[in-house]
Amino acid sequence: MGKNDIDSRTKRSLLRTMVRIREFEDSVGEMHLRGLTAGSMLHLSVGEEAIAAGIGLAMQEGDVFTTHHRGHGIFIARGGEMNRMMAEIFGKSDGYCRGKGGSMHIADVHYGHLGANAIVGGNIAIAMGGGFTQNYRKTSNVSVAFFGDGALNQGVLYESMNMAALWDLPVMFAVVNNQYGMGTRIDRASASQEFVKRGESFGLRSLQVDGMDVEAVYQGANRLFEHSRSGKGPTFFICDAYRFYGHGRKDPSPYREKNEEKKWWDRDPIPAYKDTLISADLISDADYQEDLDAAKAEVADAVEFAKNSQVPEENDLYTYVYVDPIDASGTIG
Amino acid sequence: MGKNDIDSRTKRSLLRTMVRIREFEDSVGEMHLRGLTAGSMLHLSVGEEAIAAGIGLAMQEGDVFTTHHRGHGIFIARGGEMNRMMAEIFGKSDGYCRGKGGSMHIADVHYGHLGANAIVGGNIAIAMGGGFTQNYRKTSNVSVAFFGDGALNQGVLYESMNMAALWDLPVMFAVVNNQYGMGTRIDRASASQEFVKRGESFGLRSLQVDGMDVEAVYQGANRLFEHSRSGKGPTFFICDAYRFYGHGRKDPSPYREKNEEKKWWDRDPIPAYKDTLISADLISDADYQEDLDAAKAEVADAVEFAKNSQVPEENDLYTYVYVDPIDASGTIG
Amino acid sequence: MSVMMYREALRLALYEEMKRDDRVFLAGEDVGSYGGAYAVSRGLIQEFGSERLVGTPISEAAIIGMGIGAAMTGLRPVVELMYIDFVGLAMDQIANQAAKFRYMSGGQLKIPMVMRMQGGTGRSAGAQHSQSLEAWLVHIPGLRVVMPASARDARGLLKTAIRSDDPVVFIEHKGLYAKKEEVPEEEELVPFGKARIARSGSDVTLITYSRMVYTALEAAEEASAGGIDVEVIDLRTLNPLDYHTIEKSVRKTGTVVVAYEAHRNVGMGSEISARIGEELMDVLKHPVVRIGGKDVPIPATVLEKYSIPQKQDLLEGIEQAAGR
Amino acid sequence: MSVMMYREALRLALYEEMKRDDRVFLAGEDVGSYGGAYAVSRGLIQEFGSERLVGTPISEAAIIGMGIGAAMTGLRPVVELMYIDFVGLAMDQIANQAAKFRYMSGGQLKIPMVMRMQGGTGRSAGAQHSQSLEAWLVHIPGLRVVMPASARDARGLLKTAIRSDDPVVFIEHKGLYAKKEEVPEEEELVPFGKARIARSGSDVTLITYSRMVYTALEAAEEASAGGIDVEVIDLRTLNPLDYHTIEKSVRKTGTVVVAYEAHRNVGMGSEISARIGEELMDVLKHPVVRIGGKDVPIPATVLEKYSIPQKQDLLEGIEQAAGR
Ligand SMILES: Cc1ncc(C[n+]2csc(CCOP(=O)(O)OP(=O)(O)O)c2C)c(N)n1
Ligand SMILES: Cc1ncc(C[n+]2csc(CCOP(=O)(O)OP(=O)(O)O)c2C)c(N)n1
Ligand SMILES: [Mg+2]
Ligand SMILES: [Mg+2]
Repeated sequence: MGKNDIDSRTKRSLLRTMVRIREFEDSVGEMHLRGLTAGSMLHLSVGEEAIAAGIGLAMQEGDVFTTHHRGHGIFIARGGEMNRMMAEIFGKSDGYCRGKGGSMHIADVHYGHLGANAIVGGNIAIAMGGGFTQNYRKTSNVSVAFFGDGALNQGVLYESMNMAALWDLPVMFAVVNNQYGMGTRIDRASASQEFVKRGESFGLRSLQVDGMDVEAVYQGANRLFEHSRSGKGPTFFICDAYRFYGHGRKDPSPYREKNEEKKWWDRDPIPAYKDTLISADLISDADYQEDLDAAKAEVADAVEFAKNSQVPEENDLYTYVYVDPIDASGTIG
Repeated sequence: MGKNDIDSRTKRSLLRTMVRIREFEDSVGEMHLRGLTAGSMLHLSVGEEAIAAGIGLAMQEGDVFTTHHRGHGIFIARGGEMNRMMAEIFGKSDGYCRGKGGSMHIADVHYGHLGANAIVGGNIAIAMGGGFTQNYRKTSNVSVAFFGDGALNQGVLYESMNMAALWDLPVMFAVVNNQYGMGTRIDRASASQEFVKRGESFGLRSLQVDGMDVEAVYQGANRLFEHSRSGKGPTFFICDAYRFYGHGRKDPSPYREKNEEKKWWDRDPIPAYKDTLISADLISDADYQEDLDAAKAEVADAVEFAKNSQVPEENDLYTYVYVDPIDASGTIG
Repeated sequence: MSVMMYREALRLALYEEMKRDDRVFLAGEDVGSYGGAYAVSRGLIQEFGSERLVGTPISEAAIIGMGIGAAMTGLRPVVELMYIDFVGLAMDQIANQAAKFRYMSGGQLKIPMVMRMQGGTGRSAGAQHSQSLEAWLVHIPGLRVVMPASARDARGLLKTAIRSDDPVVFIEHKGLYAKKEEVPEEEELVPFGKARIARSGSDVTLITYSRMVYTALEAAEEASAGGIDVEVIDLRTLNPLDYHTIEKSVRKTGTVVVAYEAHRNVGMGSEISARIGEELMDVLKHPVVRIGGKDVPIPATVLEKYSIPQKQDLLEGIEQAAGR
Repeated sequence: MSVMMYREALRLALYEEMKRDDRVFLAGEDVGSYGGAYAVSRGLIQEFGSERLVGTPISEAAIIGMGIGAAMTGLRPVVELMYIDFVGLAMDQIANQAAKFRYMSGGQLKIPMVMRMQGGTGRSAGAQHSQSLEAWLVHIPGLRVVMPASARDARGLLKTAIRSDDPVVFIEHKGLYAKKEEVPEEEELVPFGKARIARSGSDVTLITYSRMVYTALEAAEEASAGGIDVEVIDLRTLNPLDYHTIEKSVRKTGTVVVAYEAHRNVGMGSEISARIGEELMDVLKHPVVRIGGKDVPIPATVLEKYSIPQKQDLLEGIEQAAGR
């Protein structure tokens, strides 16, 4: 097997991860339509699973990351526990953020998740700071900032890429390019689409891949991580995919051509990859069915868990504003 | 004479403009050392005159611009009146800003100067907005943002370049690259020096020239303005020069190698260009002397004017906060 | 009079002003064919085209900066930040540039720009999409700050804002867009610096603005059932502040409740309470009661409602102020 | 005790804490070999190297964001904005990210980061280099805000800030760096939330912070010559606010002057005045007198001094409060 070949276990993992994400997202979307989730906002990453799985599986223990507002899939690929995710999205006390964060602010220090972020581009410099620590401590870990194509026009991205390149920080700037920022198609937001050049011009090793091809993403991520883990500095990774649903689950995307949607749906990364693996005899139909059933069961459990979890109480409002207690004489200003 | 040749009148103007700037800057620096200027900050553009003259003379009536904190020279090249500049720097009532702005906030609507800015990068988007108006009104004017190499790492630059390119705005992003941002040499601030690529990757026509060569700057600016005036969109123009004095007039620049300083002083754009023009018989020694004397007289007048102008009074504090008067019942919150 | 939603009233103002003056344009994220995140500008692009309904990239600092430059050179931009929560990305442009350039240039430059943005709770959208950050803006001289509560004021104040030669921060409330109210057919400009007596009363002065006006009116109705007659003042503009109307009412009632949705600490209500305490102590029968949002980030989910004043809180405040 | 300048006291705190804990580092523009715009970190790079004295590009948002990420992953960053006036470039990172992530993550993440910045007038540096913007920061829950006046507190509070597990905004005053005062030889940590009685007195309570403490002390001396005994409270930390000390003093004197350099409108003084008016009206012999910076951009040049309270203004305020 060549250096860049992917072993069959990993291939099955890539597929399984995508399936788990899809099942979770479909279910959480359904729950949202039924009014069971808290909050008005729910952004699904259906259509982007190959990016989450491909980069997520190329990451290692000790790596850290931040995501944008469309981050469920990425976190699942990094180990996120569906129970606590679902409970958080339901706004419950057993959720990752005890019902304070909701869908857009899930975090889990344990798995290196430094937080999803509802400010477009807001998470990028934070991930760069994670890379600062890794460099300061001379680890061989990496830090990944996941963000959408919309964030390509937030200035803080370029400030962060420059700093990372200046200090050779092990940071990947990973663009989940789903072609739209809300109703704005990428060519109405970015004058030039030569994104690889943008990264290179700041001194980053840069690469663009088909984000519907999970193996291309996985191999690309591995190559780029190798670069960073060996001390050569940051990378810029653009993965092209599509947002199958609307901006929020309820957005019917009237601003998109139905043709365009169909073209991308036809490239759905999951069935294609399943067929590839089965035709290549790397997995059997039964293997796939087993993984699918397990994913469905995991998601169903998560829904039950979330339903049964408690709603936070008024007093919970006041916890976790600060770490340090202030002694009795100091009222909080 | 070929299309890109410069006629001798213009050549003399380029030299004269540089001389006028140098005389002004030397004098204002002297006044600062003598304690006659208001405020603790004074940033001289000595060493950068070829950029101011070269771009300034390529601009036309109706063009607008904004500058960074080191903008005296640029404004002189665009017609700035030394009297009112000097008075402003002295903090006097006859100054451009009636003594409210000081060296770092000089503006003059009449000459299209939308303001010097003390926030690194703060003026860039404003100039882009000037270009928006020119485009909206379908004029063939341009708008120029002048800023230093330090601003190359402010995110708003990239946001602005992208917007300008997206809408084909007639904006020039002009980098007065003097190799340092305060004590930080450019290679300690910018990971990659391939600035032309940065501009190109956002879709801007981009060019880098020797900013000590006034003709190179002038010709480059003309080419780039032609591009914008004909509706082809924004440009990115990097001009390499050197800050002969310190960051502020009183900064002895201990962080710079004396060798390096000498190397650049040896390339002082003024004497070299004078010699070129005289040896080519385009001007005579007497012409030069006449221009120099006129510049000296103009500066001396400005100093007199500034000295004799009144100091603002306490009541002036309250004028020009707002345009619209508020009727008697509304106290200002 | 015709009945329309707050968002429609805003759209009407934009429409009228853009028709009247072709220097006026609207720029912001998804304001064009998408029609704005809260559908305020829906349909306007058909009328005015993409030259004047300018959909921008997600670049808040450059959006405001562009507006400043366009305003300095003779246009009258209306720029939009989708949520006031994003104002932190553009505070340099707003507070250091837009607010100060007229002054710094000694009166040479003017910046007739309206910065529309939208804030407040009500959609459990979490700590980064629910804030009320008007205090930051009112603190900065050189800006005007407008926060309409009613559809009628939304239209009349937006028109005044667009005609103002100063930079105006115009803050809408996400919980009000669908609220229907009467709006005059004929053109109406609502002046800056004039508060509105939303309900007149004689026992307690309740001072508030934006969506909290409705909570205040409900609380006032309930209090009146209990025999406390509450006067509700809708400030409408926070800068200029109509202190004159406040003073008149306080001289009449001698009792004050100030209510606001923003964090309580160093908020607009702090200024109002301070000023009344400083200037009207002699007429106060009871100390000012101040009810603000809690000093915690705003939680997504069900906790959200505890973080901002509810009718019950206002009622208790009214009773406390009235000495019950 | 040894006598040192405010800037040296800050340097001492940085030195001590960096020696004690190798997770502590300083990052900001020109903090390395240049030694900081106000020479606070001068010489430290020789001791700690460029890994821990990190000179950055001019990228304020990324500087703060980098600090947040570094803090979340176990380091203890001290990041510097050269002037508080630049905070508008980074307010999203400060107020939406640093302040909120602990809360939004349900207590999982912590951000032990100090954000040093420097503000105030005194160098006629103009409207974009002279501001006092603490009100913006105190308004946001999740941040601590510290503003030392004395060299001793500068050192002791910076050490406490570095050891705090919360994000702390640490605001120095450009007019104080060269001021010399006694600082103990031994290590000293000054706690958050404890104001300092800078001068005790019995007639008037004068509440202030940062450089205005010195103006207050001068005014107090002059007032005492006229028979008014003024107690000067130096708040030291604005969040947490030591209301306990304020209350005790006001109960004693019954008269209050609040003085601050920031714009008066919706400033820290508004909150203090409001709170005293609301909670201590019964003990007030005279309404609170509030003296803030003028609500105009701060002019460069000679006009600067008129824009902020001078000793004479404080004296008049004291006399007014004392009923003279
Ligand atoms: C700074 C900021 N501006 C605007 C928004 C509103 N907004 C939320 S998501 C979004 C589109 C983002 O597009 P992209 O980055 O491509 O992510 P996607 O939603 O496509 O995954 C916008 C404009 C925001 N949350 N933050
Ligand atoms: C946003 C911002 N950050 C920092 C500063 C402090 N500062 C003033 S000038 C300067 C260096 C700017 O370098 P450059 O842009 O190259 O301009 P130059 O001074 O070299 O002309 C710095 C850091 C500032 N004024 N604004
Ligand atoms: Mg997208
Ligand atoms: Mg420079």
